Amino acid sequence: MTPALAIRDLHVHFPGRKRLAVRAVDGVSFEIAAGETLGLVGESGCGKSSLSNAVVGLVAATSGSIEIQGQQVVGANRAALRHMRANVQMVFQDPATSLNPRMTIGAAIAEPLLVRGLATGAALRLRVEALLEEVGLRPEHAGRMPHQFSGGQRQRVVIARALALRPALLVCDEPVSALDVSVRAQILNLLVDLQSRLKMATLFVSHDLSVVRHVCDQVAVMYLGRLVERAPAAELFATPRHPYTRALLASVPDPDPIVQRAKSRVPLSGEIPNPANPPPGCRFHTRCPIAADLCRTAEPAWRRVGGGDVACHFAT
Amino acid sequence: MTPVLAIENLSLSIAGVPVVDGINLGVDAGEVMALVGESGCGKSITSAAVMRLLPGAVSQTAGDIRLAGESLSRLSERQMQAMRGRRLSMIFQEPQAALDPLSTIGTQIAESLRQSARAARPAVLHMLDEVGIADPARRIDQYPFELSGGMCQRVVIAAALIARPELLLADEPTTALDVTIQAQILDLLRTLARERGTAVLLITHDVGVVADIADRVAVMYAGRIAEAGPVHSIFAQPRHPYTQLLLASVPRLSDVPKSPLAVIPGRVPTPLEFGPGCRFASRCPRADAQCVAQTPPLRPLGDSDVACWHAA
Amino acid sequence: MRRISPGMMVVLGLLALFVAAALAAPLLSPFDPLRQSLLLRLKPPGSLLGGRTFILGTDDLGRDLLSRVLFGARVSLLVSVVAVALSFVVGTALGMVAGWYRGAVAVVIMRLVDTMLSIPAILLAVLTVAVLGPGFLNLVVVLGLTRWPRYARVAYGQTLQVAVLPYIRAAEMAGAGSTRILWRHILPNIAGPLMVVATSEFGLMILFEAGLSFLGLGIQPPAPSWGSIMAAGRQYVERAWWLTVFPGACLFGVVLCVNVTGDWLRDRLDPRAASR
Amino acid sequence: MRLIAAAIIALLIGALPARAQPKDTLTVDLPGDVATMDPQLQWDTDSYTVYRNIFDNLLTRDVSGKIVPQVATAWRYTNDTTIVFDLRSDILFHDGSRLTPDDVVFSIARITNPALKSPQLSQFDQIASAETTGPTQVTLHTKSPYPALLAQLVKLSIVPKAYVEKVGDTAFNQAVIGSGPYRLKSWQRGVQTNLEANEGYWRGKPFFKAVTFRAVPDSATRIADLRTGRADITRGLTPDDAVAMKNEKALKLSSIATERVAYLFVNALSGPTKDKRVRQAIAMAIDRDTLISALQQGYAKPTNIVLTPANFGYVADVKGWPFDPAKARALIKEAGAEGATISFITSPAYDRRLNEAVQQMLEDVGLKMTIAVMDQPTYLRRRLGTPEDAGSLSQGRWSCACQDADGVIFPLFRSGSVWSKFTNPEYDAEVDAARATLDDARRLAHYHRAFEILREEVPGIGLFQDEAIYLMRRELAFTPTANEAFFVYDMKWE
Amino acid sequence: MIGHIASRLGQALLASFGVLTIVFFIMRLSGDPTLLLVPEGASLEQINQLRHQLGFDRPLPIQFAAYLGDLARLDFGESLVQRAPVLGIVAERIPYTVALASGALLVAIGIGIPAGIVMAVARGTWLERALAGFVLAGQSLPTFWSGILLILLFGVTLGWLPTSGADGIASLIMPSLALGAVGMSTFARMTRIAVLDELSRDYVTAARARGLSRGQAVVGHVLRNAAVPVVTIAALEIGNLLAGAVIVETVFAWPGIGQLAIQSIQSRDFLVVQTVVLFVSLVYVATNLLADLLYALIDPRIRMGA
Repeated sequence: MTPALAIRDLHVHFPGRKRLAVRAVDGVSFEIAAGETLGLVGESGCGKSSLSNAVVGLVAATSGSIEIQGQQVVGANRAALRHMRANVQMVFQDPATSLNPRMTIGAAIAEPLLVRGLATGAALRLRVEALLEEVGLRPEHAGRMPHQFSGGQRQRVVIARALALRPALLVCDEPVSALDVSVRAQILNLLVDLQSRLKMATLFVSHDLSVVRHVCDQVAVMYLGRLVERAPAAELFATPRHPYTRALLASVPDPDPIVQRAKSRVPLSGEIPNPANPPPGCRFHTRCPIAADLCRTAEPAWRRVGGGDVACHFAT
Repeated sequence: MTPVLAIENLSLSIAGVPVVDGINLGVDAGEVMALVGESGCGKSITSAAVMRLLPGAVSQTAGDIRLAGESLSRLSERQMQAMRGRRLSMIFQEPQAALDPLSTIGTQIAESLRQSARAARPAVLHMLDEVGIADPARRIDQYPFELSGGMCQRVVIAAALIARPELLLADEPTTALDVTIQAQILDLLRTLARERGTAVLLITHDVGVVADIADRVAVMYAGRIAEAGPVHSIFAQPRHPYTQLLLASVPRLSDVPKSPLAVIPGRVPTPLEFGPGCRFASRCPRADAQCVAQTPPLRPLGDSDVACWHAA
Repeated sequence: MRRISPGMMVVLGLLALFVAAALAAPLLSPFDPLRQSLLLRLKPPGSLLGGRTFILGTDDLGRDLLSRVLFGARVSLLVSVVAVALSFVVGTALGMVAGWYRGAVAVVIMRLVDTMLSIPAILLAVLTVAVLGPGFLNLVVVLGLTRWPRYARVAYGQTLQVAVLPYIRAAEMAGAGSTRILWRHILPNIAGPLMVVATSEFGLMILFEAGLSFLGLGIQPPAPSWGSIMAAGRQYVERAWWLTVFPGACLFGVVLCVNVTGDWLRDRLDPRAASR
Repeated sequence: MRLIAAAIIALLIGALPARAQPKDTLTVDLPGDVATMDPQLQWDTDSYTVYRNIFDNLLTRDVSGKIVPQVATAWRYTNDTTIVFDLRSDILFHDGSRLTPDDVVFSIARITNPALKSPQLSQFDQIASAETTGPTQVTLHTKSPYPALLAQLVKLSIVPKAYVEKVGDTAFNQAVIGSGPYRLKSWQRGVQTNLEANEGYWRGKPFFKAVTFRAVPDSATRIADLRTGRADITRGLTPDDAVAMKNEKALKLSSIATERVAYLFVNALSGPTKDKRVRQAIAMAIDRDTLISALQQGYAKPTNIVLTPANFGYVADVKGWPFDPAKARALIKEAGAEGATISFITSPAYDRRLNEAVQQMLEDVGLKMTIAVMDQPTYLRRRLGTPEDAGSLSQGRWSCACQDADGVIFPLFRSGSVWSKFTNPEYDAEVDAARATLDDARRLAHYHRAFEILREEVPGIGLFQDEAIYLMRRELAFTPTANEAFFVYDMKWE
Repeated sequence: MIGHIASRLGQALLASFGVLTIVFFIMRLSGDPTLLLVPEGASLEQINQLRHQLGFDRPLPIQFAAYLGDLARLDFGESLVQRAPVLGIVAERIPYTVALASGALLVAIGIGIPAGIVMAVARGTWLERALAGFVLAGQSLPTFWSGILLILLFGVTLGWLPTSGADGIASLIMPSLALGAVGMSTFARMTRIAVLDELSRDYVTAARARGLSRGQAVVGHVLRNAAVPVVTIAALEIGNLLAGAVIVETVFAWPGIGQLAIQSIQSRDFLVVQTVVLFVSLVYVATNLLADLLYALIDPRIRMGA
């Protein structure tokens, strides 16, 4: 069975200062099986947004391959891309800017169906109403403007719009990080519910490990344009193997003061290096608590450890 | 002992609409007090009221704010200016935005000292070192855009603490930062507050942050304090239904994956929708007629104070 | 929704009054604005002559000034409205296209904008009137042709800003074509700052027409516009002050009101739309 | 860049005004700057006003308009195409060299040489040749008998041959040398021209030691200059300006009927005015008296024909069409032209108020008139273009600066002329005949018949003889002339 | 930075070329000056002869090519009307134009910017409204009228200032006021917006939280940040000034290039118009480049190429 998403040796570079390309994504490969949710985790600037934008075709990949249900995105022409986009849809981070403020939410949800000629008139209206109900909104909301909704409700609208075409792959780029705590729970519940009902493959990009753990089957950790670890969620959170993964996990404050204060902190010093000029060897060595001389010169190979893969000389 | 900061019965309104309604709060020296709540609950405007930097449309309609016993509400603007930066100071959510992009960081840190950048230079260098900025001698003459977000927040903290204020207001200081950087900044804040005996009022929506560094916490909902008390008590035994639901709605690493999270139905009422009773009543699973009709007072219960008719 | 301040109500009310007066000019005018009485030239306001009262006096051909000012409002406002609409449409379309497609298209369009901006507008207008000939339509075309670059600049900048917003990406992903995106998604969202430009251009257009009238190339006689009444009355500033003061006051009032409205709209719609 | 900076500094601190001093300097405000100092190039009024004070001409006119000697002392025709001039021998150019017959011959040859591209060429191109025929004598040959020759020669300035040949045309234009009462001292383009007296002038030392001509385009500003003593005399004012200045104590007005005729051009070849009855009706619709009394405030004299009494060829006894709106209306009805649209083309150079007044008068007799104002070159292009493009009506102010009917009605109405939108073989024969003889009595007879044809056919309607209005300081003595000459030499303080 | 300036310069020259092309063809379409040059009685043959001598009977592309050829050799040609080198004619006017534009800018900036700052800082007060009325007045009166009122008041009635002409600084005052008034309101409005925009930013609150007064925050931080949009406006405003100068120069008999341009258009003195327009467009280019350099001076992010 073809995976919903297959990425091989993907590079996304941007022109940077002084002729140095910013290597936002620098040789990433992974797959998402149909119906599976993969969490892509990393700090800002690690390239996770560039990667998700490349997947949906909003930025052009420099090299490598992205296949959505077996169809190549890289190098596809305008028409092919338009066709392909029916198969992949996106939920954005900020619900405030994800909806055209001058368009009713009904029109926003109807747009994918309308411009592709999939439904018109009464059928379209019924379809929009069904989608609204699907995400927990009332059909009569269709005529309202985005500013009449709260952030959580808007994110529901955005999800309904993304679902309109019943895509094989849903890309969620930090879908809850702009939301308040209680609203975040609602949206997470909705996403989990939709996953189980619609069996969509999902690429779930987030910096928030507890959220990723909550909704994802697989997790990939990204650092400075590269994957450092990929494993089934349960395994990754139980036995993180890469020192960066461990540091990330340790940095997430647990909403329980007793647990949180009992935690041994892995001191992760310093900042993320410039992606236009990444350090040689293991890219993490400048901040790694266990870095050795080897790490400064040799790039660690991608190898299987336990149920997952990891790129660290010392991971066991 | 007089608390460093005492907010007494503070009420604020925007164009006549009450947004903060009679809140009381105290922060002691060396203590981190977290004011937690969702957006629009009035927490940020409360900190602006403490600084007396309220936007034009907001006015303080009642109450008093005392710094070490001294009423700030009665000070003239000039006297208040003399206080800001020296006796109370503030750090912000977006560190890059909180720094003037066209001035060097050294100049901006020195402003709190009311000294010229040249005279203040040794002190600024020392402070930069203290907030953990490597190579302060080079950094001091750099501009904010040359620094990462985490470093900018360190600079903002340096500017806030250089004059050794008694009170530090931290308005969502780590929201814009990555988790690894957030951990660093929270550690730094806690260390500096302890060492210097600074009282910290931490405004945040992130219960994880509260759990990490706060000593005491006040949970705010729709302009009122729902519950306040020591962090351990509140997290261990939240008594207000809002606090309970809020804590339960946060996904934890220890949860069962994909299990439904607790959800607060409905949405936060806007100030125009405030009724006479408990403002959480419309969303509260335990609400009854009394809750709708009468405002529950904040009353002591165990270690905490709770504003709920049904809390026990 | 913020409420409208009382001061602003006065301004908007005044503006409505001007528009109403212009629309109702045939009803309000005591006399035919074109009817001359060479023997009643330059009579001061309030003159009662031959059983007729000239409330604002008469002009240098003995026409009733009040009627001319009322009908002049029609011409002046219409010239401005149409000229603003035309330059708005042309400039916005080009600016949006440049901002959306970027690359070579943007270079060509924005260089053209620079080109147009670096030719003094009044010289271009005089030349174009010479080529096209005079007349209301041509005047409006001239104003539209010379003023569109201002809208293009703003539309370009705004489009660049809006084009990267998630809802535009969402529209792309929905499969919407460029035309639909520009028309349904970008235009409604950049209209605010463009309206602000339009309001400040509106006043300038009235003045521009006045300037062309001064050079003798504005609205064709005998039709009155405020600018042409003033240009003609300028020769009599001392002898017949009313010829310039009344239309001048109207012009001042309208331009002031429109500008105040523009500033108000700007504060209301888009505090960041600082630069043109 | 440094030059510009230096110039700005000089502008700001130097060049301080020579304000209201004992006044041996006369300051004149003109509407425009001198276009060319070279008298053989541009001859627009402002340029002519300035350089005419620097140069002597072969002939000139006295205050009454009679052609009198200047460089030439006497002249005689030896046959119909040959004329001999005797010249003065005591005239020196400003550089001290003597004005000789060679300079006169050179001046004629120069202005008639197409290579100079002189705009004045067509006024002199009837001259076939000129030669020196004695130490103080020059002989001119014309291509055919040319009655207007002397009138044209009034405009011929004599330039110094040796100097022009030495420095070339371009340099001469920048630094002209003449033999006139004033010499060019400095010329700040666009600002002002400063002349100083030629103390050795052959007619005697000029009264004013210096003259400054300033370029002030706006008449309101010129008036303000006069009122504040910044200028001593100005021209180019409207009758309304004049009326407003009547009570200024320090100033006085002076006006004179000029050879400039205000007329309406009527297109006889195209549009509604192709019908003679419509043309006649228009002539009857115009209320000349009101135009003169109300618009011109009396600063004009009525004329029935397209010519002023200041011109040779004026015939007083050709009666015009009377003002008769009822008859005009009837005639228009008869022609079936009620409500026909008369297109009136004009430019900002012509009095707007007159246009609008005419519009009213035509509408009063049942016609519709639209006015199209275009800039002067566009107006000329249409007016001189095809009859279809020339509009039905337009206002004109015609002066040939020759005070002869030949310079007015020949170009205006003779078939084939660019201005004419009228064909009438009888009329053509009359004006051709008037041009081919030197006999004044015969010429007058031809013109009489020509004007009778024009009266009947109405290809143009004479409105009034325009007056030139001057505003000056009360103590300035100045007598204006019909040809709008501006001789500073003839002015003085009283 | 240097690369950026070079590319801007290249684009700007392209724009100047565009200006030349547009003006050349519009001017030619509007008719040639032959009819203005001949005396009133000239015949058709005489007119055509002069037109031929002047070269206006050649096809437009050939005339344009010839013009560009001359221009490439820095030969600006000779004025048809003044019979003098065009470059000299235009150059003589430039000092006056520069003086007038500087005076007007001084008025516009000297009054406009402080007014704008005060309006922003005093937002919502009577002071703002009063200033707004004053400032907008500058943009609401036709200059041909306000100019003559100025002359009558200061020149004729009070006798303080010369009524016309260009001698000395005194004669620069009124034209500068009349011309600067329009720019002044633009500056004031833009400064107000820019300052308001900056005042709403976090760093202002942060500076005040450090104990700076509102005034100190404005002077110490806001103004520099607000300067960037204001500099942009200033650069654009230079072009507007030169355009507005046409009428002001006519009213005050100020011998700048605005008056020269309009007179040359009216006399179809093609080469003069083209040279003036070229000059104006080069000034526009230069001021915009200057603005670019100023940005770098103001903003370290641009200076350091971030």
